Amino acid sequence: DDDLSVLLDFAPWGLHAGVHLAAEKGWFKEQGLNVNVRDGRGSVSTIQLVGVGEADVGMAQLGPMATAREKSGIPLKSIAGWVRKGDLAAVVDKTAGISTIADLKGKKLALFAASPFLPFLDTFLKAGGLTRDDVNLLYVEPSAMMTTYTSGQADGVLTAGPYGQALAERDRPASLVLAEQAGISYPSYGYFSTESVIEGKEDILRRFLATQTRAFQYIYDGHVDEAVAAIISQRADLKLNPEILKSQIELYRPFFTTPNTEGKPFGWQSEDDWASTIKSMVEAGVLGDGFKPQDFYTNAFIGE
Amino acid sequence: MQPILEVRNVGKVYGSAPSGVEALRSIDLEVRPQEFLSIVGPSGCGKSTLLKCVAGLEAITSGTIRVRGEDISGPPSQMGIVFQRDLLLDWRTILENVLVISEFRGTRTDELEAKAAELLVRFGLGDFQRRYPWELSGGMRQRAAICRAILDNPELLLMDEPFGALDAMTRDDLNLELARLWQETRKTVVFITHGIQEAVFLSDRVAMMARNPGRIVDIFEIDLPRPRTLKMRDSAEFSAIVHRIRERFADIGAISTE
Amino acid sequence: MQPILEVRNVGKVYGSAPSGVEALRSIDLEVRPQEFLSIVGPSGCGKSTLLKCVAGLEAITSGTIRVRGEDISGPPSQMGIVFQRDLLLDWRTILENVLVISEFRGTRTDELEAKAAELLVRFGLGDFQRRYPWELSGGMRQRAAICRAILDNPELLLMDEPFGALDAMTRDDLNLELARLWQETRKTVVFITHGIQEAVFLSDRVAMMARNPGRIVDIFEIDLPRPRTLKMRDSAEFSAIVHRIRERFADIGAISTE
Amino acid sequence: MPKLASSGFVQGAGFLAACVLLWEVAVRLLGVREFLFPAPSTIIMEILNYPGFFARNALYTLLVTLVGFAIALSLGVALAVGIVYSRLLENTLYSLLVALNSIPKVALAPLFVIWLGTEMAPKIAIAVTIAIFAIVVDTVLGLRSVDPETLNMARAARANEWQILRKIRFPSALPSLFAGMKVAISFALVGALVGEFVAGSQGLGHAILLAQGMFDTPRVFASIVILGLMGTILFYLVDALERYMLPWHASHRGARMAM
Amino acid sequence: MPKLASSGFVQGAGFLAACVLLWEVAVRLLGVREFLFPAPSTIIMEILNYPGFFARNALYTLLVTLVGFAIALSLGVALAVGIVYSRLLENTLYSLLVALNSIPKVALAPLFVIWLGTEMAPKIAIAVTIAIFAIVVDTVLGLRSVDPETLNMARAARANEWQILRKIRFPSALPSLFAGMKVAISFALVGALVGEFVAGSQGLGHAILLAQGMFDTPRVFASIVILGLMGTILFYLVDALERYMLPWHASHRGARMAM
Ligand SMILES: Nc1ncnc2c1ncn2[C@@H]1O[C@H](COP(=O)(O)OP(=O)(O)OP(=O)(O)O)[C@@H](O)[C@H]1O
Ligand SMILES: Nc1ncnc2c1ncn2[C@@H]1O[C@H](COP(=O)(O)OP(=O)(O)OP(=O)(O)O)[C@@H](O)[C@H]1O
Ligand SMILES: [Mg+2]
Ligand SMILES: [Mg+2]
Repeated sequence: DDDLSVLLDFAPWGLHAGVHLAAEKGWFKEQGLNVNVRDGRGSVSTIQLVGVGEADVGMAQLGPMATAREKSGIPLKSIAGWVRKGDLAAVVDKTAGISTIADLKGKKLALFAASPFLPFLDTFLKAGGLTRDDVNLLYVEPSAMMTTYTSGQADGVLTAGPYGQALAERDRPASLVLAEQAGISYPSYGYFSTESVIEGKEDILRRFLATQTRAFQYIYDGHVDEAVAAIISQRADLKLNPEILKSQIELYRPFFTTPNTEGKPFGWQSEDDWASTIKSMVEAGVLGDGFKPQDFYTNAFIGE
Repeated sequence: MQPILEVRNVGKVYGSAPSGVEALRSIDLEVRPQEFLSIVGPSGCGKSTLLKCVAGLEAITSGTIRVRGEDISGPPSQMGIVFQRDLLLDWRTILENVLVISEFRGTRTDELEAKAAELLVRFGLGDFQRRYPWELSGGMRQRAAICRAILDNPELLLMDEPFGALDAMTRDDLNLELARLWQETRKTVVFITHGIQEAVFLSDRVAMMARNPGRIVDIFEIDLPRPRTLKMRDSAEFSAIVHRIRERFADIGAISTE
Repeated sequence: MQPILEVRNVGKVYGSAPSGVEALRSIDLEVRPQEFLSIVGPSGCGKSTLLKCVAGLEAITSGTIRVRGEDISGPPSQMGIVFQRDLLLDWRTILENVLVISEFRGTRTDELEAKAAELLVRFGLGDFQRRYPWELSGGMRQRAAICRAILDNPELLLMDEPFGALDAMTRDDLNLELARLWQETRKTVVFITHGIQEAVFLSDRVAMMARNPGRIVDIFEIDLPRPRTLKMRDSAEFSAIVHRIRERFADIGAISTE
Repeated sequence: MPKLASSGFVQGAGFLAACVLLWEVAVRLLGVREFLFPAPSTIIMEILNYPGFFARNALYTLLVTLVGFAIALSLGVALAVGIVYSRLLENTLYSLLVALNSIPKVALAPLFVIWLGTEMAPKIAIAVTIAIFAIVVDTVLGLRSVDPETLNMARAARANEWQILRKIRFPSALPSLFAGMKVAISFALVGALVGEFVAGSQGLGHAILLAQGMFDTPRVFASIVILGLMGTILFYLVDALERYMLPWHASHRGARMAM
Repeated sequence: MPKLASSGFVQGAGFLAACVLLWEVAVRLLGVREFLFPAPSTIIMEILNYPGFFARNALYTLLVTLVGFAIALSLGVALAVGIVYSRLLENTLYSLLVALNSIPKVALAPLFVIWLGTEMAPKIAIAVTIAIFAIVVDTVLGLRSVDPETLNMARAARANEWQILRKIRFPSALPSLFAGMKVAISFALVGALVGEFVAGSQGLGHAILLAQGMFDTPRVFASIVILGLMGTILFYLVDALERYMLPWHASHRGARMAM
């Protein structure tokens, strides 16, 4: 069998369903693949480790990957975009009547200092006619972020929206104010590799991604429960909470397509989306000038 | 006259059977106010132990100890003590070491400091007031410890071989100094020594201890006139007493008895 | 005969000017092999300092010290030393303490252990072999330290007031023991004491030191016959020598000179 | 002050029980939200429901802790000896150690993974780096605090430095070394945990991360409680070893004396 | 072994320079990816380019460290005294402290934030909880190691416990306390940093997180280097204070003696 190592972004959560379901169903075997899936310690660390060759494929937020490509000089490239619509959002109380950015005025918002949201914050607030002085920012550790919100210390959390929403559901149901409202286009979770892996393992990657497109298609075709079961079975013994996993998968459903990818298979990325992403990122100062969309992604592995 | 110190049937065992050491057995002793009592006895017979018990520093296993008519529970007031080791505090200069007890008593004043400095001069440590203990010779350290014990003019003075580390001359000087001090202030002194001459020279009575177990075997009255002079030591009377005590000492035997 | 130990014009200053203490000034001394030399002198005159210099433990400020004809650089071999403080190791039993030096020398054997046990018995510590130092009286600790120094039969034995903490009887016993040891093994001994009688009894020569600065003022030859007995101490000859040394001691003065 | 070990144990246990009770009552009465700070009963139930899970992870963490501690101890003592004997080492390695100790290990996470992988090695490395510091500092103090006259005694017998080290300096440094070990065993546990945060898929640290990701506060606290217990037990084991090995030291003599 | 402070400094600096050079050469020759482990020259440039930024954040972290250290010192010494004098406190508070020290503070992040907010308080609290342990353990050892006969000397003079504590136990515990302080100052810095990871918007910890989010490795390492320097300087300040305050202690006497 052909070996492939995959480094996920974090401890198991809903979007890991792709790899775990494929493993569970034996699809890797079918493709003659021997896939080694490891959990990660955050997008940043996963991007760094894939960048230096510690794993062939990483799963992380693709925005930071783009930043990393510029900063490191290592040609990182996305090979599949799952959450193609930007998911950065303010997670706020469902009952607080906050629906626009302007409504955030005077609110206490928790965020993580290394969060990709931070560079976009000014653009985000400006769209609601606000500045940083109009809100109260609490920088906290990721593990404390949702707790500050659910315990009422903060009115909202700036994070990957559906991810946070799913966690908050039980204790303080939330709704989202998406960064998209401010015209921010920032792609979320996807798979990426270095160009050398892409060239060297082209065929293996193609077979691997075939299983993944198929997996997500299968999941959203009404097999969410099966996906949850697959995660739990692959990470047996971790006492994962099926409800949270399930709502994470379900809440991410609408983020799997953008207007530009309508009708395309899961994983396929649009040049226009990336072009506006680059624009947003340059504006936010997290990317320099002179990048083309093709620098950051390839659809070579995703069938039309 | 009521004794200032009464030791009744005191026993002391260190540790517990079977490995315990019986350091003292049925000690009986009375010390009258203003008396100078010496204790002599072979090494390891329990002299230091007895002194520590009297000072309220070691719990006794049996018997009672009274100071000024009261059972002791801890160190009695108005007591000064010179230990066998000098026990100077490393982090204090000699002068500060001498003054530490007055700090405990809350009696430290500029006056007392001057007195301490003066005392140090009398004990030949004038130039060493601002030195640290480890810069002094063994005998000098011991002298500093004596100054510390007597600075505050205690009513009851317990001394455990205070002159052990001193040469004969210095010792003579300090013997005289101590005799004079006693003559002037009439303290009660319990004085452990291994010098029989010294004991006779200084004391009203000399108690002799034997060991295994530690006990008092004899008490000698020293009827020599006061104040005493160094010359007296050459007198026949003096020699006779010393000789008598030595004989007795030889009876109880030193090392060989063990 | 070549001296085993030569001290030539040795000076020692602790610390540096202006607060330095001149502990020794131009000391000249020769010790012949198998000689028993005592050093007497007032407290603080530099006896311990001189011994430490000879032992190669303190750097000298000027002059030279030779042992067996060679300039010393550190402690010479075949030397035993008894310090003024007992310096027993808290974590070792008495027997183990006595054996520690043989461990350094790599000479520890079952035989030597038996010899150590026997030595302890001779020094009245037979019952205390397995005790820890803090369970012993002051004199017992000092005796243990002596056992430690002599167990390995050193050729050159340096002793700093080894009997300071002992009663007269024990002291006499140990004086005899030491004289016998010397007679048997003919070690070279440098012996610091504050007992003039003791010095005369034991020695071939007695060096007298004075202080401020520490220096040798006189050396007395002791022509008494060997082996010596305790009875000799009562002889007129003995008393005369002791008397002469005492006089000289009185000349240089003890405390009052300061 | 006679101190009976058994009465001490009773007191300790009583205090613990009182704390737990107070906590339970506080949570119930004040209505503290369980997702923030669960009641002891919840935590105990959590442990009882998954004994195998906690046992397995605790054992893993314990293993890392003990290996890390053992390495920190041997390396730390060796380093301390070097520092005491060599001014060069003192000026170089000691300073480097001090600097390293001030660096947050979490910030170096990717380096640890790359250099040491994701298995036990990086965790042990972190445990060692955190634990070694107290050992070195306390051992250096102990080795240096020997009475100079006692050193003279040994030198006079021409003991070589190695003998002096073994027979004089080291035994007299033991009380200090044990103080260092008590601090170190506790920090070795923290280090093992930090290591598990940085990488890997086993141990209580990993369990805490996962539980946090799943918002499973009872499990987070169950792990924390187990950690606290482990730390306490390890500490008192070192303490017991000290009492056993150093009966001669002033701080323990009381136990063998009448007063 | 005469030890000259100046030669020590030269050695230390030389060693540091050698390390930096080696690192630079290694990075350039071995082609270590700068992205993970930048060359010293890159780091130095980073610091020189943003001196104000680093100074501001370092000062903030320093402030937290010093306040945390001061609290840990006073609280720790007070606790140690309590533990030495009260068997009850030893069985209760000491064990609690041991247990608390075994818990990774990061795992309690949510509680810190909720109870203490996101300003300076939680950071100081974390610095204190991490630093206090070594102080308590070492001070307890020091207070207990007093020569029993010296205690007798004071008792015979009817010194009360408070006087014995101040004039006997405490001075003789100082060398041990200083060893504890050296460990503690280093851990106070780590604690301040962990605190900044947990919450807050200032300090080198925050700077590291921000830079990590932006893949700005030079900045991460610049912060780490500054932390290492700060830790070293703080440590040697405590060391200097010790030499100044304890000239009488055996470990420092050498400096004043001929040999
Ligand atoms: N702390 C202790 N623990 C156990 N035994 C002890 C302790 N202190 C003294 N002893 C024992 O008690 C006995 C008497 O000791 P003590 O110190 O009273 O003798 P001493 O008469 O003062 O002797 P010296 O003249 O040698 O000082 C000795 O056998 C000694 O071993
Ligand atoms: N480590 C030291 N540092 C500074 N000065 C010292 C030191 N050791 C001794 N001295 C000084 O050197 C002088 C001689 O001391 P030494 O110990 O040699 O006297 P000694 O003759 O042995 O006295 P004693 O009979 O009292 O033991 C004294 O004035 C003492 O203060
Ligand atoms: Mg005694
Ligand atoms: Mg001397």
